[in-house]
Amino acid sequence: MFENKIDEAPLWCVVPLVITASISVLLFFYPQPFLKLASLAVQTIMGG
Amino acid sequence: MKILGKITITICGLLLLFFTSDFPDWGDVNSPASTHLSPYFIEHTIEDTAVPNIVTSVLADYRGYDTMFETTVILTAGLACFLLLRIPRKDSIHRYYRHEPTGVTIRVEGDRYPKGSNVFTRIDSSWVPYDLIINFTCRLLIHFIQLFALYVVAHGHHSPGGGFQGGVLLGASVILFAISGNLRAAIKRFGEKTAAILSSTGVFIYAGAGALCLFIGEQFLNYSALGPLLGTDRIMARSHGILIVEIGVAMAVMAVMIWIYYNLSSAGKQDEGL
Amino acid sequence: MELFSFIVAKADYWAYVILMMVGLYALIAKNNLVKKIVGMTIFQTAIILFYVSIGYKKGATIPILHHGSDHGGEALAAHGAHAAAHGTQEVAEQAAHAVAHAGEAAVKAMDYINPLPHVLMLTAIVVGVATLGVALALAMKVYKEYGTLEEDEINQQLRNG
Amino acid sequence: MTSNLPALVIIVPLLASLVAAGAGWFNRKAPFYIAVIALLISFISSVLLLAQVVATGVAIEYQMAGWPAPVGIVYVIDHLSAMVLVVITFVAFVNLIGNRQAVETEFKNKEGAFNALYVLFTAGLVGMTATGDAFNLYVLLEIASLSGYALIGLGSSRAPLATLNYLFLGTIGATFYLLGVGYLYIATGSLNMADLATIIPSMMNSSTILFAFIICLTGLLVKMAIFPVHGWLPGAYSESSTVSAGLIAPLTTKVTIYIMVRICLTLFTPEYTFGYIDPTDIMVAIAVASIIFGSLSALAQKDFKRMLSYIIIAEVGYMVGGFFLGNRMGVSGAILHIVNDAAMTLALFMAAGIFIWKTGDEKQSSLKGLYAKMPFTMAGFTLAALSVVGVPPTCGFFSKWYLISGGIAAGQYLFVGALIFSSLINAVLFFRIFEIALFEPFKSHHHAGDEEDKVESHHGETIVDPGVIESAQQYSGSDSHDHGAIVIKEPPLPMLVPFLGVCVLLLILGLYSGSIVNNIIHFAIPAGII
Amino acid sequence: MSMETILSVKPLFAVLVSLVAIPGIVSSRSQNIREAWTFGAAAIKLLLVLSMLPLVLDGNVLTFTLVQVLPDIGITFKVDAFGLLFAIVASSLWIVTSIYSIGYMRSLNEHSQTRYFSFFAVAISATIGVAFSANLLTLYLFYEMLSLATFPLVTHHQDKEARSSGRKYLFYILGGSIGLVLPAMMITYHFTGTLDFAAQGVMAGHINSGLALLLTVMFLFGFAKVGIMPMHSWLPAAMVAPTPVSALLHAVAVVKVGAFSVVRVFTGIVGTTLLSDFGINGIVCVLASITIVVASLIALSQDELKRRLAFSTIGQLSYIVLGIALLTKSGMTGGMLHIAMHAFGKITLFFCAGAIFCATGIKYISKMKGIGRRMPITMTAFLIGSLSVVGFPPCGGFISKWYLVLGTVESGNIAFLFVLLGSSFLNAAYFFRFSTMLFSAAKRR
Repeated sequence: MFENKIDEAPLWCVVPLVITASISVLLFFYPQPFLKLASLAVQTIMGG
Repeated sequence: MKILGKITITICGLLLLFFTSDFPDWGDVNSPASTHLSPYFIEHTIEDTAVPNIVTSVLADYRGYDTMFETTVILTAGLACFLLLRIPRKDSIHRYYRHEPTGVTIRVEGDRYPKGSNVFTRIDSSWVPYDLIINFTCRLLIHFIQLFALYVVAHGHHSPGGGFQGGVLLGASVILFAISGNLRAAIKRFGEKTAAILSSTGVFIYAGAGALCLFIGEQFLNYSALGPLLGTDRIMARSHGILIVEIGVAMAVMAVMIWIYYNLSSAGKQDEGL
Repeated sequence: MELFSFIVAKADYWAYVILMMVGLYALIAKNNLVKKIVGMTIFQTAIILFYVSIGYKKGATIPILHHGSDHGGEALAAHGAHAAAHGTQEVAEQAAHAVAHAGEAAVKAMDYINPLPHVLMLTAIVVGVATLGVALALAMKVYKEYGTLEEDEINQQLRNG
Repeated sequence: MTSNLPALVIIVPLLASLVAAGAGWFNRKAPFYIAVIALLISFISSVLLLAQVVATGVAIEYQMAGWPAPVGIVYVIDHLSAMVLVVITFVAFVNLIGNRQAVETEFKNKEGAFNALYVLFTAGLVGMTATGDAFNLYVLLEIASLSGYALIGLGSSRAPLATLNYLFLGTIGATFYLLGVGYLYIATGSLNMADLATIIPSMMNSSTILFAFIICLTGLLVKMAIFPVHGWLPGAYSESSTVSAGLIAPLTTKVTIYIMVRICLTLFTPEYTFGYIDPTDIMVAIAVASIIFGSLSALAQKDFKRMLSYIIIAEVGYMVGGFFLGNRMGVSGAILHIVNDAAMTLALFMAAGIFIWKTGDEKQSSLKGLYAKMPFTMAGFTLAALSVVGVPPTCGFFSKWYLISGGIAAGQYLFVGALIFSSLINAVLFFRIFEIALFEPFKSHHHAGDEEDKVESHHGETIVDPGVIESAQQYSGSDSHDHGAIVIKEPPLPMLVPFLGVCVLLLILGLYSGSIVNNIIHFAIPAGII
Repeated sequence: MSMETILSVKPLFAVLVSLVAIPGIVSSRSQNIREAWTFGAAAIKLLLVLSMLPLVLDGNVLTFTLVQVLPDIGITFKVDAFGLLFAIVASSLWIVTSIYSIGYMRSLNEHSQTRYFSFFAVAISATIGVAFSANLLTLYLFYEMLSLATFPLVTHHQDKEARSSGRKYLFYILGGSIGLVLPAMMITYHFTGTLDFAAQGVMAGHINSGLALLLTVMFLFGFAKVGIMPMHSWLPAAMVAPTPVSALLHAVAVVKVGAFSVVRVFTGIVGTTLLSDFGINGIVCVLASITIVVASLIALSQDELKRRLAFSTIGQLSYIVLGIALLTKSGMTGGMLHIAMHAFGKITLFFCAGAIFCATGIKYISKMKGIGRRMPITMTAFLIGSLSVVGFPPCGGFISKWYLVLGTVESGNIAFLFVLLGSSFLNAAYFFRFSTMLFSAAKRR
């Protein structure tokens, strides 16, 4: 049913795909911004 | 629906009867109503307004504001009947004619009948009786009624009477003319337009007099402000103010009564009355 | 006996209650629109009767200050009116002052019935007439629309209209 | 001149209505402009009054005909009445401007009478709000009712019958009120409210005063169409012409509630109403019944204006229940709701006017595709609908806030439940309309190259007004494919601008409800209520 | 770390910037100008939010009162660490989603796109409004605004099916918010006198245990957007919307707002101490875990790709609720982190689903055999996304799940640890069984 040729989705669709996928991988290696925020929030809630 | 009505009525009735237990006795001289406010009116009327008839003075001066809106209520009724009933266009109407010699009444669709002939006279509705006697006596009586009505209006200060009663009498005289004769004759003498304009000018006299006192500087409807205008002192000015106002009321009541009669009797077509 | 005297003392007020109930019943339960209108008028008249009955005082006359009772007053009043007609300032002043003085001594509240309810009821009568006029106008329009004044026939027409 | 402001507020409309009634016979255009100018003057003077009262903080007393309080008739304008004055004159003014075209078409050569009655109705309401005399209030109540009957009577074919029922019930209500004033008079001998307020505490346990309270209240409840006696309202408001419904619907019930507040607080002092009689449980039960009945029957209506009338009955339940909670939150919620509900009902009835102008009939089902055809009107309508439902930024939410917190404070959880229930029902009501208006009949989705559900794109009948195919701005210019031209057909500007103004007002009222409560309603409620 | 509050109007601008863009979007002549408006607004919004990051990072809080609406409650904004975290996620993903929706809308040439983009802008401003709200009233205001803004988006296709799912969407969300949250808010206000989010919660000392439990449950089910089990069925029904909308709904805005509000209420209003003293958190944990397990099971059986993703989102959201309800330091950090991680992971999966639909129009997984060969980039992104959602090392999801596991261990009751691990296993099942199929050889036939 499918011939084996590449027919990707339109460019505008694929670009955001790639961005978000790379961000989620990036977050694994550099979680500092969110981690720092989360721990700061927890600190105010639980710490008090 | 009827049983529900009966039940509510009996309950209301019993409640009302029970609650009369706390009333002062009939005609009791020192009941709260006769001791709290009314002695002031009785004792101070002459001194304040120089009007012997206390009811007229309270009506037009102490509580003059109430009476102004009372007259406005009448005007509202006149405007309401006009708005609801008046049909501007004359659609196809039937006409009643009576053959004079024989007294037979015939109904003609549209107005095909020759106008000129004197054998047939136009009448308002099929049951109008042969009324030479009524016609003549009414024509005679109406003048005296109107004369007496003017007396009632003018002597509101000294005798029971005043704007409303005089106005109704004047209105009744014109309505009597319309009933005894036919509506078109009455409309010819006292047209719908004059009735409408007179009714709003009557109330305008009342409210205008009040507004005049406002412009002169006193509170609204404070007739003593008209003193310098009428060339009298403050107390007599009140009495004259009341008279002016009574005239306005009479005019308004007369015009509205007639206006309502014109609309009601002919269901808005103002063509064939009762 | 105490009950009987109680009833007698208050019996006069019962007249307005009965009249009001008749009016209210007609207004609620009657089928014909014009009968409802008549019921409404009776209902309003009952209130007028109630108000006027408040104002009654035993042995009091109508609230018009009789000129006869204080003779001087009447002459002065006529004189005052006469002077006002001429518009002469100081004569009218003097007359009005005299009248006021005379009035003070003669008028006692006991002699005259309470004028206030009568004034109020003038208004209520006028309101009753106005409402009656509008109600009749509306009834006429209903009759022109449905050809009948009976409420159940009208509802019948509405249901299958 | 400013000392005569209270007189100006009422006298200018009265004189203008007389001139308009007369002018109607000479020139057909003049009455409308006379009425508009009069209402504008009255509005401005009532705003000045409110400013003066709020600034000085003390009530203004104006003695008619120069006679002091118990003898003559006195106008007392305190915070509460000044605020309601502004609401009345604003609603009357905006409704008249917004419907100039409708007035010309529906009241062909009776403009003089119509405009006069319109202004008289407003004058009656203004007088009722400002008066300090119980009997004078009855006379003005009759003026407002009579002109109301006339304005409503001229409408669709069923209008006369509906108005006759309204007249009968209205007269019963007004006469009961008169009887109540009579009982007060026979027991105390005075008619002035302030005077009565000083006498009543001394004769607390007299049965006449108690019965006067009951009969007065019953009369007012009949006039404001609370649940058991609401029969006249739906017929009267939905059969009448939209102009008169736009004037009468937002005002009559609200001003009658104002009178109830005035009587219960100023005439029968709070110690008497809430201390001696304490009618909280009965009245809140009636209010709950009214809310639930109003909301449920609104759900069953097909006709748009009839649905709005049932919503009004529910709103009356809000206010009556809120007031009789007896605590400060509930009473200020009821008073705030007078202002909010008047604005909301005005917006909805003006929207109804525009819908009828657009679709020609009053059925809800005929509102198809209105979002595309007139986006601005529908945006305004959505705002008004959200306000009725009670969504935060709009004013409806905040009066519900006070009512619910008052209900919780007073422990009336049934009332709180009824409020929540009616908000949900309102949400269903209006979203049903949004659905109809959003989903055009000819809309169908194209699946590009999708094998499974090959929905062929049927164009169906493109509903475009045959009479109105002019080169209006192509709304969906930016739409990639056209599926029938969506022609923008907004109502004429004089009809649209006032409507949008009122809808924006709903937002402003919402945001500033806090300041309204703090510096107006707070002073309006006597100290007797904690 | 100075802890003072700075008065600045930035949060208000952040909320308003997309609303200001709407007149521009509506009145733009051509599509490109309209898109330019959207991008401009999105960029400004992100910059505004990021500009507040350094301030918040060193501990201070920005507040701004718009108007004092009620005696002691106003529409006030407060930017604290947790609010900023969610705002950054929302605004960054808005840019990405607008790019994506341009591509998606133009390729399928959808109708009335202007309406789509304007309501899109309203939805995002409402989301940021929820993120920055200082008290429960402001949060409720923007929560309602979001529900109403997303209704036209969900029912974008305006056909029969969209209509019924729109009705269901509103029934659950508006019903929940008016029916449950409003009374609960009022009762709290009545007893405690204030609705501001305080560090230790407002209820302590004012409300007895029975009422606190009732209120907590009302809040939990009232915020129907968090999709706790009985109130979840609007989510799969909303799949009828175009994919960028369901991406926005399920990753960025709607569901996360639900989770965010629940967390805000639990920590700010009910207060952690009250939760633990009255043992309410146990009940919440149980509810959350039931949702996790049941949602993961149903996800297995779904054939339509978007419905499977929807049910997986319901499960993932309950992770956040579970993380918070554990009331342990790392559990809460894990819950908060999961908001961000899950957002990026899940939005990737939805973009892939949309891309597949754009390119081939296939919706059902059973028909996607061997699609990996035809769309390699999309499929690799899909793989990364699913790794992140399941929580495997190379992707961000692992970190938040790691903290969640730590949290369950710290809290001591192991049952929730099993729930976590079991559900991760279920997630792995329904993702990888599916992805292996993608890359297998094309069908012989």
